Amino acid sequence: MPTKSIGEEFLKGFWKENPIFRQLLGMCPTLAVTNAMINGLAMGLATAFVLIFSSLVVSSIKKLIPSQVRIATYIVIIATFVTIADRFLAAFFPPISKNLGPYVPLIVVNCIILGRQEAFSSKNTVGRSLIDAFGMSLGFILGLLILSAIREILGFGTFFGFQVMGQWFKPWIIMILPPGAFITLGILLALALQIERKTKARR
Amino acid sequence: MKVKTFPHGIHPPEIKERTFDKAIEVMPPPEKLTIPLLQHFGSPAEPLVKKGDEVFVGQKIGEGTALFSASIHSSVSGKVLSTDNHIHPLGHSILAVTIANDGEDHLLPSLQGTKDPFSLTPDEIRQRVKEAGIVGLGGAAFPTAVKLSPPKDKPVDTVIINGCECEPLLTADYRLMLEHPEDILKGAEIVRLATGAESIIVGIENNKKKAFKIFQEKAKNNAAEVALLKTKYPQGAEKNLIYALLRREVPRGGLPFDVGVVVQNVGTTKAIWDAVSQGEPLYQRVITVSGNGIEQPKNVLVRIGTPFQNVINFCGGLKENVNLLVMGGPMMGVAQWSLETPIIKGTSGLLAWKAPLSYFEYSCIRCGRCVEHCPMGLVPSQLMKFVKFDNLIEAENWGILDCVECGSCQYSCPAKILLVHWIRLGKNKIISLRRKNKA
Amino acid sequence: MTNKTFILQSSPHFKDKDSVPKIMYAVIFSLMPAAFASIYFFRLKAVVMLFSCVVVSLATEAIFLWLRKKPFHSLLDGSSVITGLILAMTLPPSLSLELAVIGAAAAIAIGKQVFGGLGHNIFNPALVGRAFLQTSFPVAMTTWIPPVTAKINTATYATPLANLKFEEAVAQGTLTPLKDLFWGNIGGCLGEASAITLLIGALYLLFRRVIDWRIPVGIMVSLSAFTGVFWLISPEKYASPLFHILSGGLMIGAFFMATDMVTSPISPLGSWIYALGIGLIVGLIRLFGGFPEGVMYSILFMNAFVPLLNRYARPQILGERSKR
Amino acid sequence: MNLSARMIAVLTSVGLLSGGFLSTVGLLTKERIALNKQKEIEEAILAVVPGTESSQKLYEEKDLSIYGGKDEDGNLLGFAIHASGVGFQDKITLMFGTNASLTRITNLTILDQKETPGLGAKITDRESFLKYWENKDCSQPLSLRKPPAISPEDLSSSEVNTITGATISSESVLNTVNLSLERLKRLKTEGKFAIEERNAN
Repeated sequence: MPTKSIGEEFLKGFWKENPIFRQLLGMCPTLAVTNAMINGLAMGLATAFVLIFSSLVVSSIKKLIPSQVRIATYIVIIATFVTIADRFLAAFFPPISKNLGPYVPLIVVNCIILGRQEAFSSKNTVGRSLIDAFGMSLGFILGLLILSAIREILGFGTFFGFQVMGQWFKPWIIMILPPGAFITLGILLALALQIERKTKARR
Repeated sequence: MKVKTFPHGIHPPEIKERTFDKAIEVMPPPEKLTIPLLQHFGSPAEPLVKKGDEVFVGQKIGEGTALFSASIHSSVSGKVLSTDNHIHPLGHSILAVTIANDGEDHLLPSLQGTKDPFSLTPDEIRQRVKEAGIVGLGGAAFPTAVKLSPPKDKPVDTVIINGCECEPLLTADYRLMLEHPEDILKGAEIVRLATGAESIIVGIENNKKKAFKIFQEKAKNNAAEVALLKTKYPQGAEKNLIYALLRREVPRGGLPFDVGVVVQNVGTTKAIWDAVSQGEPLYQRVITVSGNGIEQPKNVLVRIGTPFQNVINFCGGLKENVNLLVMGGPMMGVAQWSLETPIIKGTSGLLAWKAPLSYFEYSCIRCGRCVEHCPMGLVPSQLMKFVKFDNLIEAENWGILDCVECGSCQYSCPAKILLVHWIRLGKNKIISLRRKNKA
Repeated sequence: MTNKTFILQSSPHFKDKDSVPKIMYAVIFSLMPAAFASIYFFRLKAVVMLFSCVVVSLATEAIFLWLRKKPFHSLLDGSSVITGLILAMTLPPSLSLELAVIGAAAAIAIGKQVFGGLGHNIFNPALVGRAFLQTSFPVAMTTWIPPVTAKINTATYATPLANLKFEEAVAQGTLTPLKDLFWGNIGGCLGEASAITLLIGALYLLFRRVIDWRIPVGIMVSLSAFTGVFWLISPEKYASPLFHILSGGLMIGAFFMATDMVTSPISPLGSWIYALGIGLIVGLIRLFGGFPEGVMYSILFMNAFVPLLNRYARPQILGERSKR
Repeated sequence: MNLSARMIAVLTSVGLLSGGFLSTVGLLTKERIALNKQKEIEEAILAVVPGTESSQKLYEEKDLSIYGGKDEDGNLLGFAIHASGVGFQDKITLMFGTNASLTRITNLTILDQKETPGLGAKITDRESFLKYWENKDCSQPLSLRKPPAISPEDLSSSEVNTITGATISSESVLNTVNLSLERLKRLKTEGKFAIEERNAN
């Protein structure tokens, strides 16, 4: 049944099925926490953790779950891992946990995770599901990092907290506010679409 | 005197002075004419003659059998050369009768008038009007006999005689009003008798003061009211005219009958009088030949079927740089591409000038001028967008079918968008879709 | 005369002389008195600001037209000049030039071109640019200097409205006199310096029928009504409606920004609702909001309703107006 | 096994497993999370009442908690007041310290705020705002200097500086401080918390 090679399965999350730029999934954390790269990275890692472990669990017990209650089961599984991630961050990285605020618990409703369970893990082997989850997670982290890099550089003049813009630079505060998130995401989506069109035309 | 008018509308340059004071000249019929068998709103007439037949002036050569149809008559005496498809002013090719003029102008002997036209019954009047093949001469060419038959449940109380001639350049109706006011008023009386109406109102725009004075004078004997209207386009559009004069609104998709009104153009009214009193069918009409591309602008009485070329030659020919030839007025007239095309009953003017080849079309800046000027209260810019994106359902909801294509929106559009063109396209699409659904 | 060729076109065959560029240049022309007033009050700084905003607007427009492979006609239609001009006139004279440049680029790029260029934008581009700057550089956008002609020697200076809002100017009796508001000589954005020059330009536009008279009238009526009620109740606490009309960006907003054809409703009823809404929100923000001035946000806010107004406040079709 | 039984079985077991798992995780992290919170407060107290070795919660009500800071001998150094008030956007939570006689504000820190970045959010910035709060006379309510003074020397001992363009945020900090000080003074005169006695112990 699987038509893709292992490599393709892994790489699709980076571009072809990138959750942010191609599937427009997980917009809530994407827009909310990308005002600094450290937040973006933390959110990406937390999501990755939840996605990978949920995929692992779901794909290994997929035969047991009756299809009528599959969504409920997935949500319980996802919620479990989300709570673990949330508690872990609160216990060991309190400043990040404070910055991310309610968005860590909100990973429960992140469409990427439920979407992958429904679309992939429930139909594929454990191995493939893990590869898929890793690819998707890395794609998501990549997207968050691109977005937060642009916003942090323009909004604070820093890159991962290091000053990169000179003294002359006046930070664009709008970039770390919600409008900045929408504007940046919009421009990135337009660029992604343009690149996709170009590559398609070349093919 | 209070000047009546309707809301919205535009005031384009009038440019009527070229032919304003030129009396109607009778143009001798040409050697060969082509009379199309469709010169009205509705189905084409059935040909009654064939190649080689001898015909008289006023002889019926096409029979209008359908309800929305009108008979066609020969406008010269002579020999039928062919009945074949020929260029029609409205674009497509239509069956037409070509007649070689023998120069004798033999009138059909059987044509006869009525001694006392006012004693005729409504049915007799309608019969005579139908026989004479009269259609609305304002431009729409709606069969007049139909217009004279109000349905039983919609009694008519007012006859409006439309002397607005709101299109720029055109003066044919004005000259007719100056030169034949009595015939027009008598014709109006006939219309009143035929429809059973109580009153007659003649509406004249206030740039035609002279005609207004004459009518006021003459109307004293006829008990017709003469009303002065503001010079504004489209004052002569049926629904707007009714609103201006009577403050009555013709319901959407309705006819003037719905508000108890019949509107007749002055030219049509005169034709009705001629048909009823002399038995003369509609085989000639007055047109304005004007525009700065015409050497000698004139008001001309021409025979139906005369090719444009002959009419223009009669008016001194075209100037060198002319590139636009329009049948009708500049606002609603149809651009023509051939000088072979014949004059038809609905031709109110023949205009020629040099037009710019094209305008740069900007995107709509939503200035709202089309909305401000639309006499029907539509939103032309939005209709244009709906048609452009093929959203015909919305276009219909927004009243695209109520558009009378007067051109006020496109005239006033600063972005030079072809609004009327898009609306026309949308209307055609909707109507053909409806036909398809019915079939 | 044989074989003459004619062009075929659909009716009408007449066209009004007015065109999009003519309308746009009329607006530019009408902004000139206010532009010269700002140059008089703020000297070289105003010249530099006006000039650079216009140039950057044009340049951004050109770049986008080139990227989108569109004809360069719309560069010459004057609309981007207006955007640059109006943006410059809504900026504080103390603003540094590079921020003005960012604002002008943002105005054209995210205010106009991302929507598809002239005629397709939802929000007034100049105001989008200004909102971008206001959010990005709030301090720079709220630091005012007095005009050169006013002989005041302070580094910072409160606008009449900031004075009213934060200094309890009515109670203190330090409210800016109406005379100064009307003739000029007050602190504020470049284009807010003098009401009379804006009025002259606006009268020209009204006379040329470029702008819809309903919009400025509606804004002023609803703002006067709203602020008037509070003024009548306690004149020792609130400023008079006339003060509100003459101060801040209301004049330039009501005559030149709210009336932007693209982002204002097309039907008369829609224009009334739109204008009354703007006036009301300006009043609300000025009296009870966190900012001293609310013209920009209220216009942007009502801009968002224009598509709805165009749909639901459209004129009645002849035949529906009255039932016989 | 029929379908509904299987559904119940699967959901129950998944629920039970995850419940068990979570309670373990909760137990493991609970202590640490509480400790983090404690540490945050303690650090803040140390910042506003310098020299504190141990602290004690003396009073608590909605939006106001009062801590006493003591040196190693148990002498009361001052109070640390943890208070919240309405800012421009959302609640501002701050902590400020006073001396033991409640006549002098030693320091101020902002713990939590959602003010406009770059504008109101400058209340967390020591250079542009907080440094103007160090060592202020608070026997009378403090007042705000408008327009802001250029250097701290220009301010009188009971005046604090405004942030340019963020009058509302500055004002709300001032109000929170003034209100909680007033409350604290009243509580003290009413003898709602007997520091001296505890001190004696």
